[in-house]
Amino acid sequence: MAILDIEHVSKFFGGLAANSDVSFSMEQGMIMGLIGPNGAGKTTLFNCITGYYPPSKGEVTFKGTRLNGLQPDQVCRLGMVRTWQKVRPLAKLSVVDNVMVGALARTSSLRVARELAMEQLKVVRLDHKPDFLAGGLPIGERKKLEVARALATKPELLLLDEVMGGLNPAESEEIIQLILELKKRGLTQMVIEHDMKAIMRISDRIVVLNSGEKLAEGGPREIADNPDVIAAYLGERVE
Amino acid sequence: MLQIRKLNFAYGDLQVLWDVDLEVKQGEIVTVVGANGAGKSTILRNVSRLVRPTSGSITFEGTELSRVPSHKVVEMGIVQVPEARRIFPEMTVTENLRMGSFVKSTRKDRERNMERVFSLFPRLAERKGQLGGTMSGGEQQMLAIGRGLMGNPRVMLLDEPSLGLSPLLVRNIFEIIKEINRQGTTILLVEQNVFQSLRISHRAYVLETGRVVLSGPGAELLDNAHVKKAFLGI
Amino acid sequence: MDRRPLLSRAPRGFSVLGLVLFVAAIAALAAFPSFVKKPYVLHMGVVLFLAIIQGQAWNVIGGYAGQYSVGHAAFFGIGAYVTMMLLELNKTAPWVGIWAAIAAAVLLSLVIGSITFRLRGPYFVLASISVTEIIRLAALHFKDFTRGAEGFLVTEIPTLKIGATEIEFFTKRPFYFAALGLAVVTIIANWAVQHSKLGYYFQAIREDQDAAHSLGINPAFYKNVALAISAAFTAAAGGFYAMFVKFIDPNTVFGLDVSVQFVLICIIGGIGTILGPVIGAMVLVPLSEILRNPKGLVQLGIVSSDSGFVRFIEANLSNAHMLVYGILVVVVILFAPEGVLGVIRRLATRLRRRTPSRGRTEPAATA
Amino acid sequence: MKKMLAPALAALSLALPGAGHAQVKIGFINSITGPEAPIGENLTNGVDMAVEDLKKKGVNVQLIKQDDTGKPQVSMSAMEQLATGDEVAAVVGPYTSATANAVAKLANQYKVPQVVPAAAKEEITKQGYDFVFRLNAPAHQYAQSLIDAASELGKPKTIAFIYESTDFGTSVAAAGKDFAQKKGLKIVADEAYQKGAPDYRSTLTKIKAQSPDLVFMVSYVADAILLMRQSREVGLKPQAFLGGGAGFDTAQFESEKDISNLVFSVTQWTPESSPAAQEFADRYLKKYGKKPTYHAACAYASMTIVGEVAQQAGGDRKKIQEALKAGKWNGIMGSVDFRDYEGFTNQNELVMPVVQYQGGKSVTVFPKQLAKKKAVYPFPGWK
Amino acid sequence: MNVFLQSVISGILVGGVYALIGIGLTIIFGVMRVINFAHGDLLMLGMYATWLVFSRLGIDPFVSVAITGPLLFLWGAFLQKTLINRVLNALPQNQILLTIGLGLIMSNSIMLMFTSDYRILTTTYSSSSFSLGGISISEPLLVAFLITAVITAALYWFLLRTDTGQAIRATAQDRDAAQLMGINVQAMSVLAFGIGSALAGVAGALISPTYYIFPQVGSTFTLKAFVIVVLGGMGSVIGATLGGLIIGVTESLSAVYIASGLKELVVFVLFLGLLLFKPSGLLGKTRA
Repeated sequence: MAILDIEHVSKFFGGLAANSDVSFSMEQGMIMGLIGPNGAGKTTLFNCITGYYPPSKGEVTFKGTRLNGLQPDQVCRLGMVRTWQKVRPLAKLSVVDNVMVGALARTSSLRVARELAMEQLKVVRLDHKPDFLAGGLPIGERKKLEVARALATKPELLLLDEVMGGLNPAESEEIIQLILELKKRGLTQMVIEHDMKAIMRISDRIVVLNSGEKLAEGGPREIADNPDVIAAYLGERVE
Repeated sequence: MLQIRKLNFAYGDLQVLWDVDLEVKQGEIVTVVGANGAGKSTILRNVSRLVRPTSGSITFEGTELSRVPSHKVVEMGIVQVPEARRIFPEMTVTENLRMGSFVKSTRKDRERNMERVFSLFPRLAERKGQLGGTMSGGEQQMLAIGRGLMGNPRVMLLDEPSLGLSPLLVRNIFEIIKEINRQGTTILLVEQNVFQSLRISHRAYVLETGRVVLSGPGAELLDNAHVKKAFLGI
Repeated sequence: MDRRPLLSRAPRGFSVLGLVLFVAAIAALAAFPSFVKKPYVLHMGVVLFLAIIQGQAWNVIGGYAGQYSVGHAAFFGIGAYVTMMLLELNKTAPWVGIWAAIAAAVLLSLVIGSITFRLRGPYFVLASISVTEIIRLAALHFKDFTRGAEGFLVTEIPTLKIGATEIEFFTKRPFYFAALGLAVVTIIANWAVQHSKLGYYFQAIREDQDAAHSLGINPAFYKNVALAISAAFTAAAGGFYAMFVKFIDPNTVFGLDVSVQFVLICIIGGIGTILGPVIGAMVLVPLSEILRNPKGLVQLGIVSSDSGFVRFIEANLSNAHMLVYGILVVVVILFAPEGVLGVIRRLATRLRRRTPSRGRTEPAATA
Repeated sequence: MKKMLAPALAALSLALPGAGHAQVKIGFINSITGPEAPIGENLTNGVDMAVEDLKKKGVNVQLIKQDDTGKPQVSMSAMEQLATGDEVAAVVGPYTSATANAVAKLANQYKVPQVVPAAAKEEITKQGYDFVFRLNAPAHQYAQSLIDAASELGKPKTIAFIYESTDFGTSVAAAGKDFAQKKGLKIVADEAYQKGAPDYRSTLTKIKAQSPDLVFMVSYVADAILLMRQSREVGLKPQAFLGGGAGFDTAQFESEKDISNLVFSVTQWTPESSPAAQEFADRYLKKYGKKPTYHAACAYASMTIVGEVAQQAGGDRKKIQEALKAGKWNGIMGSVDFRDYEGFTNQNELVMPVVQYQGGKSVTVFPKQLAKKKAVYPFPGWK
Repeated sequence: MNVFLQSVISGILVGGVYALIGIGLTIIFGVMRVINFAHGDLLMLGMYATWLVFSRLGIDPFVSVAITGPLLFLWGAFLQKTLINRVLNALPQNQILLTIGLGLIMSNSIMLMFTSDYRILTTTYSSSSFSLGGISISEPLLVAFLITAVITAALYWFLLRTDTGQAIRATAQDRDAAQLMGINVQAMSVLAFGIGSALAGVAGALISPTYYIFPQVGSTFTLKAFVIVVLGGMGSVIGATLGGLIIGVTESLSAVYIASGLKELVVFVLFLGLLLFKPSGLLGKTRA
């Protein structure tokens, strides 16, 4: 059974369609890449899936539960969590406190939450700075912190929104390794990414969005050779 | 004409541009292509001095811009048509165009420039009294370019003019850019639409995560394998 | 970019030193009236404790949960009115009535929260102000119920009997101990909240509501919880104020200046910390008292009654002590937005940097 | 001959070393700043004059002034400080109803004799406080005098009330409504207004629509002027405008000839009442450059009495209280005698004269025995 | 019916001045996104300036508009340049507190200088009125209303027809884009705050003959100005004009048909309802 089903999801803002009739589904344990040019509606789709916007049309089903109308916090408790394109650290809280906030979704004990948090920090290799203020971390570490915080909510599906954006190649590589490691642990992931090299490496399947619609879906190879995708990315070749 | 040397820029601790070198010569169309988030727009924002570079220099006809406040940059003839149009939504077409010639030295040419804009974009002439915010994306883009032309630009900075437009309109816009250049305005263009923009460019730069990785005549880059690789990861 | 301290100041469980200092301070304050008998001094003590309670109460919603309510007079006033009316109209002793006052304020907080929390930023501030204004105007107008502008005056507070001891609320002493007790309870409660899941959730909402939402936190619910906690302590402070000052009317307990005072105590001391409101109160209360009435210093024996200082203030500033408030606010916002506590911290950090042998080594900031 | 007792007591205290020229400390709480300050100033002047006059009589008063800014809670803390910190022998003040009432309770608790000079609220002397004395007439007197005067001058059938929603305003209006009903007048409007937003046009229009025979107003200075200005504007024309003291009984109101003309006001005191009063008024005018209001006179009289009594009692609070209760004085306020009657405790019974502004001058028109001129009634309409 | 018409008319006349106050606040908000809690205090300064030149120099309040306006313009521009400018990018609550602080400083400095006494201006026409079909119209209010109308018209002309006026609007609509047009947005901010303050000051001068003057008079007007501006849509000049009139009439009608003591309460309830159900106001655009 698919862990996530997206059926005919549309989202309108005023008269503008940010997503129209997008459908795809994800299997347990896979990594789904979600790509598309600027303004293609990737982040809007994330918002529709995680409860920030109710979809105007269509359905999102997670582990058999219909998500439409559920709030982000309820979605999180069901086991789906997202990160943000523009990192959103809880700036005036320490690193470990940030992650504890996530862990507290699963426990009310601060002690348990701290242990859980430290574990996640170890996973993302930030366990050497638990007491630093999150707002003072360099961008690469803030991105990792965000992943750790999301992991602390013990998700079954992790949605990553441009975790590599703004990172240098070495940092990006670290994140790629992290994603692959999480996959090895059985975590299902959906990844929005602009770095094509990276997305091609990590994704099992890729969905391409263009001006709100699903343009293509398939394995990385398939996608790279798809002329529609090339046109969407490089512009129409005019002879 | 416009020269960028070793430009570095960071938003906070997020470094966006690394040692960017770029040059625009009189009469050229120069394009910067690159994926989302590569830092293309940031270059233009630095030139227009909406932001201050971390290091490096930007000179326009020999004048170092670091000592020029942003509103003076426009007076020097550097006019930017920003990404997402940024039309003044509560102003009419005419008012928007008038704002394009806010700089004192350009006000005397206002009538003539307006004629020129209306002849380039007859659609705008039909909608003089319409509020900017109520226009379609394509019309807004025309208005944004028209507004830029009102300022007698010597060099025009265009930020993703094709974004969100239908293929037909995209083609149209690029034709007009070419025409503007033919009429004597130097153009620095930032684009995601690689094929279209390279086709009309004299020269182009490829930007990857804040670094210039390739540069050369537009036509050459058009067939360069690296460009494809940079964009599609293949 | 701003240079934030790189190390967290987030609470780290029990600090033995902190606990010892806290207990010592309480003990000293409790013993204080045995040595100093002047009613004026005890009076100032009560005012100070009251300000601390107000600050701590506001801090829960404003400091931790980040919702800048400029309408706390609503809860303060409800606390004062319910306690007062129960005493005056129903002869209910204030230590009983205050629970009803707290309950009323919590109920009110749910109503106000459900209205105002739909709004963010400046709109929230405006909404919180107007809700309170509506209550003030209603209290003024419906005088059959509230006695309107006439207000209420305490006729008599009954004698409190605990075992064999009888406490009469006539002198300053019992008020001093009651205020101290209430302040201690408020501080402990605040500490407990901050060191619980609630505290983490409140701060998460303050730092980034959307991010918090994605981490399983229902912001609307937890903001309401924070407001309810805040309202409860605010109402207690209001009830206490009514009994201590012995007179209330709509303008003195529901006024906009009352709401602003709540915010000021925290802003000046430092927002979102236990110590902040304490410091804020310690700055504001003596300052406004000296400016309003420099004779107080004479009574304390600090200056003589005909000193130039006293004469200067009496001649120039006593009419306008709010002027100094204003200047203080402007200076704090412009130069020390983290409050007095923030300034102290910054100085301390700078001192620590100079002596790198002590404490942990500072990590270099990456560019 | 209780009066003999006081000097005897004073003589006793003289026996104490150094007590002969000891000052008596007297507290004075007043609205020195705040919205009521313009009236408060009259009280301050009156008290200052009293202290000077006392000095001439050999009574050395050390006056401790406290500003209550018109707020009860400030007033109370001022009282506490006077009672426990400065340890004054007695207190004069405060001015407004709300503050005086709040302080009264404390005065009784601390057993500090308090003389209220000019606050109208009934309850102040109705709570059985031994240590609280009031020189001026309470609220019901305001209403009674005015309505009595109007009933005598004409045949009014309806009355409208408009008053500020303060302690003073509601007290006087409440007493007025009570008394009006007793007199068989029909109350056609009862409008309380908020201070600070002085656009009363709508309210006055509404009242005008009821065409009341009498319009009874209770306000402090600024509102009194604006109320009359706007009454003129909307063309409100009853048989008489009745101003319930306070703002309607000030020099500032009097000087607004256009609108004050033919308005009735009730007052605690007029210079016309006795030669002593006239003499006081002249001295006051010379000293402060303006005419004294009843507030000044009440404050002067209160301070004079308290100063004398306190000196004689050697500053002993209990003795002062007893002497105030027992004594009887004659001065610019006429005869002063703090008595218990009709539920009042330590209340001076005072007949309030009614004045009418005629051509920018206030003249006493009621009661008959005090009247200096004939009242103009009914109101002939606006010019 | 007469009562109704009368209260509508006086509501409109008072509302005209309210509109002026609201327009000032909305311009400041539009250009700088700063909510000016000291707005009423600027008005108070205008009142005191009027009172001073009237009582010392005998200049008529309606004439003194020509003095108070420019004076308050300079003062507002100064405040913006030296203080407000520093918090343009700060948290909204810090901006609010800063302006609250400035308001306290202004009102209390005035109190220090002139005491807290209520002042009343008595002009020859203070209580003059004429009757129009049984409805009396206050002369000072009518003159104030007419001056307001002229100033508002002039302001519209300035904002719609001149380059500088358009530049102010452009800055309000899109600060970055305005900068790209060569508009000195810093200067526009100073100008906007100056104009906003001048309008508040002028409003103060205009109501001086019919109002009373005291140092704390501002806070009533600050709150009222917010209601007006939110009602009309934050940043909308036309909205503020409309909002002022609506609030004027609402107050006046609720004083008659509900209760004098409740007229402000009605306004606040209206305000709250609006915040909840149409926070963008009558003419404002919903911002994403």
